[in-house]
Amino acid sequence: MTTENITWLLPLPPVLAFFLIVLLTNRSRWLSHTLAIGAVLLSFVGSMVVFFRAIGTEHLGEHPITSAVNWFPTGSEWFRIGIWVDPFTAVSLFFVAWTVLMIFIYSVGYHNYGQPKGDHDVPGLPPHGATIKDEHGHEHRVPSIEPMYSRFFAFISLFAFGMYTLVVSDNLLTLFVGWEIMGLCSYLLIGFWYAKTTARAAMIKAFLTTRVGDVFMLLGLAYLYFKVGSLSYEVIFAPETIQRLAELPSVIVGLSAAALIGILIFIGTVGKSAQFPLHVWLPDAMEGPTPVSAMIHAATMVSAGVYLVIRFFPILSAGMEHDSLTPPMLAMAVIGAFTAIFSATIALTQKDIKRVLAYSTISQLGYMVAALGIGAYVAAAFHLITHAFFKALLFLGSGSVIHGMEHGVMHTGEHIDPQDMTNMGGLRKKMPITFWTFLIGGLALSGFPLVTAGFWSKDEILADAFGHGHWAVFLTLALAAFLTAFYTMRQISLSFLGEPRTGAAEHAVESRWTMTFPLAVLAVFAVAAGWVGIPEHFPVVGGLIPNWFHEFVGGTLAEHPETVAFNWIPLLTSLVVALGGLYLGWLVYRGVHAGQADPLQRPLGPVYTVLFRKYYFDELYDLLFVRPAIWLSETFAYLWLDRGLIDGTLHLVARAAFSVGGYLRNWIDKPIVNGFGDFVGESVKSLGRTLRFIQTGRVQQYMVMALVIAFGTLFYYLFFLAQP
Amino acid sequence: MGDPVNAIAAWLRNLLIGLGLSPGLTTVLLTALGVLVMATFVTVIDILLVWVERKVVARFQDRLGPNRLGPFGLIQPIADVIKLLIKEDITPRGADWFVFNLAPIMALATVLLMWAVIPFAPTILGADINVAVLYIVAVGALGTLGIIMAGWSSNNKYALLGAFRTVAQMVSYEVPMVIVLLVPVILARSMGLQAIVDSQSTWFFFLAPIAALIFLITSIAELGRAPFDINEAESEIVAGFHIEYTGMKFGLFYAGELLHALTVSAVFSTLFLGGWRGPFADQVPILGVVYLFGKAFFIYWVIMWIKYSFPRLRIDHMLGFSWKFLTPLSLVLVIATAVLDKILRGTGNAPIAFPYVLLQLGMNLVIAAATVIILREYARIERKRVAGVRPVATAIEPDFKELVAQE
Amino acid sequence: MIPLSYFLVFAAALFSIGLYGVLARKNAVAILMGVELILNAVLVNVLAFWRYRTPDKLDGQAFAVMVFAVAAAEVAVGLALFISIYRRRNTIAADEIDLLKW
Amino acid sequence: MSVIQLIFLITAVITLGAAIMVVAARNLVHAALWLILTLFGVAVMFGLLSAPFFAVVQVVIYIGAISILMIFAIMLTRRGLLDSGSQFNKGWWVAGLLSLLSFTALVWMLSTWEGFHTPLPELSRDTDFVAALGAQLVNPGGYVLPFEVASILLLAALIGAVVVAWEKKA
Repeated sequence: MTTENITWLLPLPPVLAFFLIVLLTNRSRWLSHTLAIGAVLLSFVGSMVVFFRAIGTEHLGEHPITSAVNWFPTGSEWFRIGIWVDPFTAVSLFFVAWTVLMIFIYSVGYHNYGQPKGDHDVPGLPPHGATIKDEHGHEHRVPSIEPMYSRFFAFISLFAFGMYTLVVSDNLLTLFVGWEIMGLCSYLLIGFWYAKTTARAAMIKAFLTTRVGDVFMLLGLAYLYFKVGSLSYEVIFAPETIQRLAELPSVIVGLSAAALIGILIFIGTVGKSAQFPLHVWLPDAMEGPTPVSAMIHAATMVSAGVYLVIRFFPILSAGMEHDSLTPPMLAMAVIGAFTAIFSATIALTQKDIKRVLAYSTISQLGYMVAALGIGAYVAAAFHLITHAFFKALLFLGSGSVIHGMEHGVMHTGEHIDPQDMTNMGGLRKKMPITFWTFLIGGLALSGFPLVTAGFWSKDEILADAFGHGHWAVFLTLALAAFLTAFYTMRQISLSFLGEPRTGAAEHAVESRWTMTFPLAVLAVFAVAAGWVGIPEHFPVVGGLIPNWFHEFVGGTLAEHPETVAFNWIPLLTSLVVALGGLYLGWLVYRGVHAGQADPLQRPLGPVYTVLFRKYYFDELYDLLFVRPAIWLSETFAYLWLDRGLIDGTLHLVARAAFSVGGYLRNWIDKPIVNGFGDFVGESVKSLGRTLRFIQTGRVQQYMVMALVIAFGTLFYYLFFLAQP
Repeated sequence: MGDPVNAIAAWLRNLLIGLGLSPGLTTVLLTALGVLVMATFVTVIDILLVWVERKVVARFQDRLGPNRLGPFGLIQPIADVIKLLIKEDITPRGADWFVFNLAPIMALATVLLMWAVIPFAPTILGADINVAVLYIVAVGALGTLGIIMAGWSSNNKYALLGAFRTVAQMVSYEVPMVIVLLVPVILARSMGLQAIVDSQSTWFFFLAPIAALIFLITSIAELGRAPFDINEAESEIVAGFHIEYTGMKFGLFYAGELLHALTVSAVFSTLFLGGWRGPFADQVPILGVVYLFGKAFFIYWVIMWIKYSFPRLRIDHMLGFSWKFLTPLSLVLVIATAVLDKILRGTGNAPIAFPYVLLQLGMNLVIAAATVIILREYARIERKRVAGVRPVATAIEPDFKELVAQE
Repeated sequence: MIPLSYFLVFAAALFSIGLYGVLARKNAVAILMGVELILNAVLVNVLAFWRYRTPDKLDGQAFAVMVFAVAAAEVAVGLALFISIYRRRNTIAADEIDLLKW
Repeated sequence: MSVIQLIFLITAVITLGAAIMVVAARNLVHAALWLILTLFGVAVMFGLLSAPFFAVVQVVIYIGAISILMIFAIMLTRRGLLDSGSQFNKGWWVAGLLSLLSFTALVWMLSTWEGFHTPLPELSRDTDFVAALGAQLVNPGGYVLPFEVASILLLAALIGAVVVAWEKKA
């Protein structure tokens, strides 16, 4: 099978699985998850084939593997959709395939497959656990299976479909389709436990917030289509097109068309990958099941935002001379850097293990955006991939931790939040595999030098920022990296190190292989994924492995980005921030014991509260948007406009019409129309009375009449009309 | 000298033309002669059939059968004929004389008409019309007509009932029969019997066993033989439509029935068992006649077997069987055959290859299996319905204590 | 060697006879028979015209097929009607079935 | 007076005579039998018109189905058969006039038509009309639409007949 065909088929299996599960197999759990996993396994194999063939291809960047078909006619020519595999697509396929597969496998364990049905589980709520008797007659509380098991697999299958579509599509429209499908799925999955009010709120919040971005993105696409007349990559990324766009002035003074499009598209990314100020939905999205968090916040959806901007880099950077940033890049640099530091600070104080990760995700995405903003194309892509791996790992790890905690909670029966890190501690003995994998992930996240993947990618970003002399970005990111290391260590030491702070933590147990196996696999990548991108000039290890990633992915761009000259300062910086942050975190949080407040609370004082309340952003938005919206709809629109204005007018019109109708009826309808109608009726009746005798009810006489008339007309015609 | 019939025909033609007759007239004369010979031949066979019938039923019923007159009682049928001839010929009062006497003639004549299109050998056949299959159906319909005329004209309520039953039965059994006749037509790409025989390099029985079976069943129903002989059910309506007939008129009905059976067998063998096909039939056409009658007699024997093995059906069951079972099945069969044939052979008249045979056969087997499964379900439901609780009359137990107390 | 006229006259005669039957008979079934005669006349005409005027086209034959179908349908429904009428009114004399008169 | 003409004339005479008997016979069953004879004659006509397919179909449908159904109906409605009294209604003479009129009119009009004496054209022997007709009937460019309509009509007639003649179990 040719690479094109395989690529065409990549998104297919998940969506098939989705329909099959929804329509047919939703009764049987086993069938459902087998279907889903089988489907993604197919896609996985296909992606790997595509990936390795892509690696094998020479000059893939200049001549990507493409194939397209006519979709629908637009005026004179056709709108073509198709597939597009260039180096960046290839690597994206790589990480998407791996993470998605792992998450699918993980989900089986996470939703307690093989456990008994819960005592009082209802669809729409997380399983409460079941009571079983062992042979000694002791009653045990054990986790119970998810009531809406099949539904979950259907949704994530659809999600995978969306991601694959987005990655392989060769034009922005299908990309947007996949994008929106993922939006829908995230909506459905965040609100998977729809009976929880928080979940409902979160799902709506996520949907609306991303919608804001999507609208702007759609505007950007429309504008692009209006300017270029096509949405497929080979047209819009052709150098001449970009040149034209860069010179073409746009509706906004001082912005080139390229710049305007870039900014609009970038707003889409802001919404999708939760950049400031549209970041608020992501932390709340933690209401969903943990595999979903991993899916949305590591592997796929948020990455899709970054994927989009990376994909769009040629247009974003259109008309960029050396080191002078175009407006969209500037915006990205600023917003990215700010988001990085901003959410890193919030992450410092969160107690919920998943929220911390969520904020760290936001800050890492900020990293990538900022990196792209300063033109570090390869670095951004690199960090996107490494981050996908270790963040998926971290989320799944946290899910495993929560699982263990829930186990403990069920065992002890105390009423505590199993996600709160202050209730954990000492889990490293209870759940060793989770601990080690989580540790690897954490170190990768905080960029532990040399071994972990995160180090290389981050270091590359910092090096680029430094090398191109964007000091502000460099410093911000460095600080963010420091904070990252700090809160990561905080998280690890709070949840794993030290002594158990609650009975639940005492009785936590290691999760089953379906959950730990993906952890292990992802851990491998969290370390190894970095080695493909080690700069040549790096001391000691540099050049041991060729900087394959830079060569390969860099080939995507038209002009090959040059690797920045090696410099000691960024390296030292990243070393210092990583190690320092980790050490500090360990120092501060090693000895936290039960019931003790967060050690940072006292030194930071009010700032801590501000951070803990996430800079009051939710409240702010509530004040700015939600309340006014409600007021607008309920008071203004409903009471004033509807009730007062429209209804009033209508009633007025109605009364007027009523009276007019009365007049018409009395003076025109009754005398004239009715009179005429009665006259007609009467006359017809009398006519009928006179003609009635013809109707004898004898069929044959009727026929005789008919024949007589027929013959009469015939003869008349023949003898009088037809005579020449 | 493998083809005496045509040889004689050619000789006669030359003779007559030599006598100075016009070729057209000669053709007419020869045709008439052929018809005469044909009819006589078949009728003679018919007389033989009487003996066969009686012998075989005797064997089935573990008797000897006619064995006095001649070797194995071979002369017995002649005696029967003579007996019938010397019986008094009655036309009951109030009967419609003309119709009453026309009916038996129709009954036998229609059967004879069928033989006109049956090919005896590659070179020997009456008329090779390209709609022979339809022709057979048509003539069968005429046979129905004869029975109705008999039943109606003899002014006897049993006869009329028999006629009614016949109408219902024949009209309803003609439907699946005609439908199923399409199967060989589709396979042979022609409605001419000669063409059908020619294209049977493999007997159609192996391509369409279900069709063959349905055709057999329906034609037995057309015959009005057991188990479908409710039109002359002795136990219900004495003798049905020929209750009033005596002597040779009855004899004609009887002969007609027997000959009809043989005719149907011949048609069956022509349609499904390759007709005159057999070793050397192409070189020595006269062999073809032998083969055809061999097959025909085998089928005739099968029909007798069925007749003497099965009890009579109730009429509603019978009609239900035709309308609710045979008709849908035959429709499915025809559609499936046509589709498969179209897929495998296209529209052209491609020769029948071995894989094609296998596929058709497999299709038939699949349909058969499906039918059996459905029937089983139906039977289960029916059994449940029949075996359901029935109201039972109950009497109040007398109170013995009170009885004792009254003592 | 017959010209077309033979068939046409024959068909006309058949038609007229059928017409008489339709118009004059009392019994509804008999009327139906008349209709059958008329239809047969039509068939003869159609096929005769096909044979004599356009023997290379099949329109005539297709037409005949349609006529057959229509005739069959008509008889089925008609007889059913007569039988049910007979059940209700115990007559099938056409001039006694006149409920629809004034 | 060739053989074929002879055959035609004999058939025509028999057929028309039978037809007259159909409309004249007082006993309906006889009428039905005469009808069958008529139909048979028409079938022979079809044969003469070198349309054997229609000849056979005529026998199958008209004789095999229609007339038998008629006999059936006649027998079912025997009591109302009115063996006594006239079989003709009061307007029979009008009917006679009309039919005579129609006959004369038809013949006269046809005779004024120039194609009245069209001689018999030769048929191309090799064409199998049955196969061609079958192909035409299911050919989308041909008569598939009327064919389908006819089949739907037949289905409707089937159902309608069942519904109409259904005997309500009290």
